Amino acid sequence: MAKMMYRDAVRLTIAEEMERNESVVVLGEDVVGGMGTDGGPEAIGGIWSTSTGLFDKFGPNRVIDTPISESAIVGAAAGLALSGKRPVAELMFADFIGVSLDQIWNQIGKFRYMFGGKTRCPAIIRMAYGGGYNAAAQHSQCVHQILTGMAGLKIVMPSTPEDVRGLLRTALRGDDPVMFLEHKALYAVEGEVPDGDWTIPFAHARQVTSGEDVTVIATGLMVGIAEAAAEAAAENGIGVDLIDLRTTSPLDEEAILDSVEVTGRLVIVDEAPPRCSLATDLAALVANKAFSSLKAPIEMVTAPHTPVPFASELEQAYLPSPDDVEAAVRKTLAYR
Amino acid sequence: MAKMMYRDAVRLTIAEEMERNESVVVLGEDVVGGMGTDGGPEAIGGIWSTSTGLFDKFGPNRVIDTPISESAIVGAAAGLALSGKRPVAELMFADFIGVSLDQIWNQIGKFRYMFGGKTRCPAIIRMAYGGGYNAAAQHSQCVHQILTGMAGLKIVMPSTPEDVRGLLRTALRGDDPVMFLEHKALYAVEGEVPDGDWTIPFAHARQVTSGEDVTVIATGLMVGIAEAAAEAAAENGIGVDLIDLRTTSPLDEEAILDSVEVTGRLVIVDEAPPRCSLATDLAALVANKAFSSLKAPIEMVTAPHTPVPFASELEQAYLPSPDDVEAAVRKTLAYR
Amino acid sequence: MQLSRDELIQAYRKMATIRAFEERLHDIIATGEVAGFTHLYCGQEAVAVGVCEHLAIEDKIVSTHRGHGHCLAKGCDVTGMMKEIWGSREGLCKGKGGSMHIADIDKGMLGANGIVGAGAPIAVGAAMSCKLDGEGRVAITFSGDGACNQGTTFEAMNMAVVTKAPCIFVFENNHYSEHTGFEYAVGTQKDIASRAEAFGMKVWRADGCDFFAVHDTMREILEYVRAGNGPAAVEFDTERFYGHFEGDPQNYRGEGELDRIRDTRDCLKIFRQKVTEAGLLDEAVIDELNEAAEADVDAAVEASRAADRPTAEDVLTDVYVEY
Amino acid sequence: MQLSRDELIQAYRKMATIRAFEERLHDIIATGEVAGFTHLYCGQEAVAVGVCEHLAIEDKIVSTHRGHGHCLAKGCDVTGMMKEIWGSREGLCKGKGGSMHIADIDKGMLGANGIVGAGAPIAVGAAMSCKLDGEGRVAITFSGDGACNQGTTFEAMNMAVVTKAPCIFVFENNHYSEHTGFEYAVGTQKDIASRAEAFGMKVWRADGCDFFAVHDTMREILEYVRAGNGPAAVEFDTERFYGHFEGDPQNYRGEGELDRIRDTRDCLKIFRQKVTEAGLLDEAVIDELNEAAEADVDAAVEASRAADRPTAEDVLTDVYVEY
Ligand SMILES: Cc1ncc(C[n+]2csc(CCOP(=O)(O)OP(=O)(O)O)c2C)c(N)n1
Ligand SMILES: Cc1ncc(C[n+]2csc(CCOP(=O)(O)OP(=O)(O)O)c2C)c(N)n1
Ligand SMILES: [Mg+2]
Ligand SMILES: [Mg+2]
Repeated sequence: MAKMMYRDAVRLTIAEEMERNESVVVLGEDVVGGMGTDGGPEAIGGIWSTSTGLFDKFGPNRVIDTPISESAIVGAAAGLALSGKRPVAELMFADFIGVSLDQIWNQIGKFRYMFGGKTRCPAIIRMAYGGGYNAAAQHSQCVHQILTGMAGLKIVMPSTPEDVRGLLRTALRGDDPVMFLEHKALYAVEGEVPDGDWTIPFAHARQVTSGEDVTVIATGLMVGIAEAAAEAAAENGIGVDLIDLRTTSPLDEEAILDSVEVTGRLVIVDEAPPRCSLATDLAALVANKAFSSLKAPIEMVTAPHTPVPFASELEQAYLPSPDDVEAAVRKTLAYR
Repeated sequence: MAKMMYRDAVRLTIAEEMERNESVVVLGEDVVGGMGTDGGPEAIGGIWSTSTGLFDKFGPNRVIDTPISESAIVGAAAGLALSGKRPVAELMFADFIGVSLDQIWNQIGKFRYMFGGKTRCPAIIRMAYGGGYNAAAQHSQCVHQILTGMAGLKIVMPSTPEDVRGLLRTALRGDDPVMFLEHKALYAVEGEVPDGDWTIPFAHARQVTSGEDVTVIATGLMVGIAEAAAEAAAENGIGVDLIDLRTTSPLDEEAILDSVEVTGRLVIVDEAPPRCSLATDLAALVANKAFSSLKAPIEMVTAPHTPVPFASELEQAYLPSPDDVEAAVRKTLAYR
Repeated sequence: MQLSRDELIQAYRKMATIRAFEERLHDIIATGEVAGFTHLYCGQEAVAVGVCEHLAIEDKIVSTHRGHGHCLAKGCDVTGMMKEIWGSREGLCKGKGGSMHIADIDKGMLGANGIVGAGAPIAVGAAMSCKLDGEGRVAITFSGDGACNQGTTFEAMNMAVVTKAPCIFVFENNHYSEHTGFEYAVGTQKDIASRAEAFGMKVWRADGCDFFAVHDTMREILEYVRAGNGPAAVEFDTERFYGHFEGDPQNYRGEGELDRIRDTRDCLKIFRQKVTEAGLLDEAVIDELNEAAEADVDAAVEASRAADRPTAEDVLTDVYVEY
Repeated sequence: MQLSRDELIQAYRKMATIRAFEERLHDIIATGEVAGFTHLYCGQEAVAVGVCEHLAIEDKIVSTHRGHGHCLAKGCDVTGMMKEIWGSREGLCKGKGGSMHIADIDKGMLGANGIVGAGAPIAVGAAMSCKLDGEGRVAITFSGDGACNQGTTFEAMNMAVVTKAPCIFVFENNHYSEHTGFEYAVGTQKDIASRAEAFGMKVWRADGCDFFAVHDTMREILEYVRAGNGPAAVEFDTERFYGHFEGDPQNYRGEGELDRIRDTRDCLKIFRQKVTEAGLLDEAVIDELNEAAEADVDAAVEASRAADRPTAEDVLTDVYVEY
């Protein structure tokens, strides 16, 4: 067991896999940083410090600073992966899928299918997502709702340092493209991480709290928000079965359906806006496959249908809070 | 009343609005076509023939051929709209939002909010979407599931020449950005269109067939598919309340909820793949707001979680068919 | 130097205002009183002001993540901006946009932009609009040396040439994009202007730390573009005094680099030296202008502290004109 | 002409195969037997073959929507390709990709591509991989004159220069992007090569209708790139004989333009004339090669007609390695 920050879990895992497998290469803007230097303290290792030290250890051929050209970054990852390498590309902010979506959606995600199953494209695209930093409309967004619907991609949303370790290892050892979504408000969060070389398979949800009254589903930063609500509910004698999905594609349908079968009540917490979202995706799944278990309307706690605002008061109101989740839990329980 | 094709409804409406309002300008790849000529027969007016004749009539300042630079096309539309013009930009295929999403999502859709409500950005982005033409994975996609979740945008999906007329007029006279999604398999479809200067407001669904047994919701090409299924069902004495949403954002929630209140059974037909889709969006709406009316699991007829395949046999299997819809209708009716 | 005394005073006053605004923000952000990603423009004032002094309200500009200077130079209200950065409901954008999204359409300021490279195509559209209006107006896009590697910037340059849009691409080469050196990230390792030239534009180059070089160059460019010759580009060599964003320790700078540029490349010092040596303005006038700028900023900060905060209901407004 | 008789025969045979393949498709598509968006490469054969004759299987290419020629030149199986275009389950991509998405990774053919400009960044990645392997391999991206206006193409060029990736940007200037003329859409109105040069690359230019010009130029380029000098670019002036896609009536062509290019710019005719005049190959040999190519295509068509069709279950496979 070691205590480490979420960001360190990212960095350590990449470093270890680079050691294990020389086909792993890292690229992105400022992943070295301080160019013109020979590494050392000037090499900041990315603005999230998720690649600090990699350049000094693995050199310029495997840790590659790029210009501000996200399409070319993701495209280069695609070409590296088609050529048998395992690129780990960083989009500094998830919002930048806006300038690189074609390479993610129409290239990386589709090669295997378009080419009749005759290739593998194990490109990992890491990106920092989410709100809470007064970074406003273009630097605070969730993108899992956009990416999850895209066939060919796998979408990972770790909520703890431990999950970063286990899921990133799986991503780096698998043969499919993975969008690895790191919440920027989690980077400095610390957690215990078991030693050893273990992995967490995809589509393997984590039960965060167990209870028989309401099922709550969350991902990423929302897991902590939901957990706070679950704890408050527990004090009022309400048992929350809190599920952290860990990956949204593939999806652990079984964990969801099994839980709803017991509770009959569902609250979904999603940091993204409400339309065509993961929240609606899960609600639809349950309304289709666990309808007979349902005892109450499905509640969704999401951001509103607006861009992410700048001012703290606005952003706090925008983001789902433990109070919002608790209210939804109470609402579903009140339904008879 | 005049009979006209869907593509002509697009072209005529743009021409009329250009006449009415000199701030309307058209831009896109080959919207003139045959460059180097002075118009006339060489000017093809777009590969969908949706701008044929505009160049001859309105000249090079208002009908602008562009290089293959979709980000710059949409970006230019953004700049034109912020400057008080009403650009109608064409993305030749909806799939090309992949190379222009930032300008759609992070710029056009967000200006008004980010700028505190102090601007209008009435940019219309037209795009040809959908399958059925053996155009394979990168030229056959639906994008409404991606765009509908993006706050600030309005999403229009006309299914008939009449609706093209009424909705495009509304788009061109409104003050918000509109993504106007034209299904390529509908371009050659003919329909009766009333004369005169009438419009169809957004969030105003159309009841295609009425019935009290099952609610079916569809958009675009799927309306015809669902209608065929509804007719077949009617022969078996099943009454289908078929709703054509016309716009997915804003959404006519009332039409949906009112119908489900009556039928208690819902089938959603969506040409897009299943995850984080419009189908799930509508299912979630109903599972939340009309739960007490629901008598059966919500059924969704969608494309599978795969890219669009090339071969006819594959594409036919990929796309929702009247048989698929009928099966879903029967399934929901069989549930007790 | 073809400027009148009043024009000189106005130009310096604007530069001084930007400087005072940014230095104050630097101090305040360090205390934690103001939140968000803030990119300070200090050091580059001569570019924003040298460009915008030529513009009318009807000319448009599109800015970047480092937009305060452009906004102030184009005439945005100092207090309105400060309130916006403070996240106040009284801010220029009601606290919804913040530092990276300040806009003032009525002033021809079409927005700062958090997405590197996104401004250039928007400016081309604004320029197309100017062309349609036929009144000799232009649109200007500011881009950094880093932004010049983004595909949108290239597309925009070609599109402007093809459509003969009166668009001016102003590249501010401050030698760094975040922590990465210009010589590393721009393949030519030479300049940005020759890339712009390869798209078929006439280009200029000038010292961006010398207000007069900027101003003279822009006069030429504007004459050329307003005459209907299509777009143009210019590269200004300039310097960024603070970190990429507030909080950046700037480890990547060479030894003594910051001291050197502060010493020899400060556009305010250079301006002062030139006008006093030429006997155009007294030291005392310059000092007064600095003080006036500080006073403006004092007032703006005070007003921002006292200003209304937004409420939860405000989240939902201003998404659509009608929905 | 430093080529042996065998090499000449092989090169012509490939060009003839592409020609026969495309002309046959043209006829068949007109009957409606084959569906989909098909873009024929006829007229440009000298480029694909002149480039690929230098390559080993370990060298990679990335192609475009007009990809049949590149595929065949890089060694994709004629019948496998025809079956793919036919939408057969036995096709190179099991009928899932079709004309615009043919790939054969084992042959170093990383895919045709339906998105204009998408191939260039992918090729840079493949070139980075070659550089990592350190065995002197290269990656080549083919782009049209239209594709050279897409932001991704520009980003890729700069990225290749910055990372010193052994990537070769082959621009096939056939004067049209769909219905739009090169002189209109490319701002410089001059060429593509000088834009590439402005990104910091060494560039070449040659006649793309002369196999020998292409082949000689590529020899130089490959020497330069394999030696570790980073990327390079080349512009080949070439001609497209058929419409942009099948069904395009080509109204935009000048009067007599098609007859003229068919007459004077046919790379097969030019090859034939050069080798026969130089006494390197007989007319009879050339005729035989043409016949052999036709026979291959006959066989491919026959096999495609008889080949297995995909079934509904096939839709769901090949999305992931494991899900
Ligand atoms: C598309 C995109 N990529 C990356 C970023 C992150 N980012 C913000 S500013 C910046 C550097 C910009 O450099 P430059 O254009 O030289 O402007 P400067 O900061 O020097 O003013 C980067 C990489 C972004 N905001 N948008
Ligand atoms: C991003 C994108 N935009 C537009 C298209 C539609 N399109 C397909 S080919 C083509 C023209 C390409 O011209 P060029 O690059 O010169 O290649 P050529 O067709 O001449 O071989 C266009 C506009 C596309 N496929 N992808
Ligand atoms: Mg810079
Ligand atoms: Mg071409």
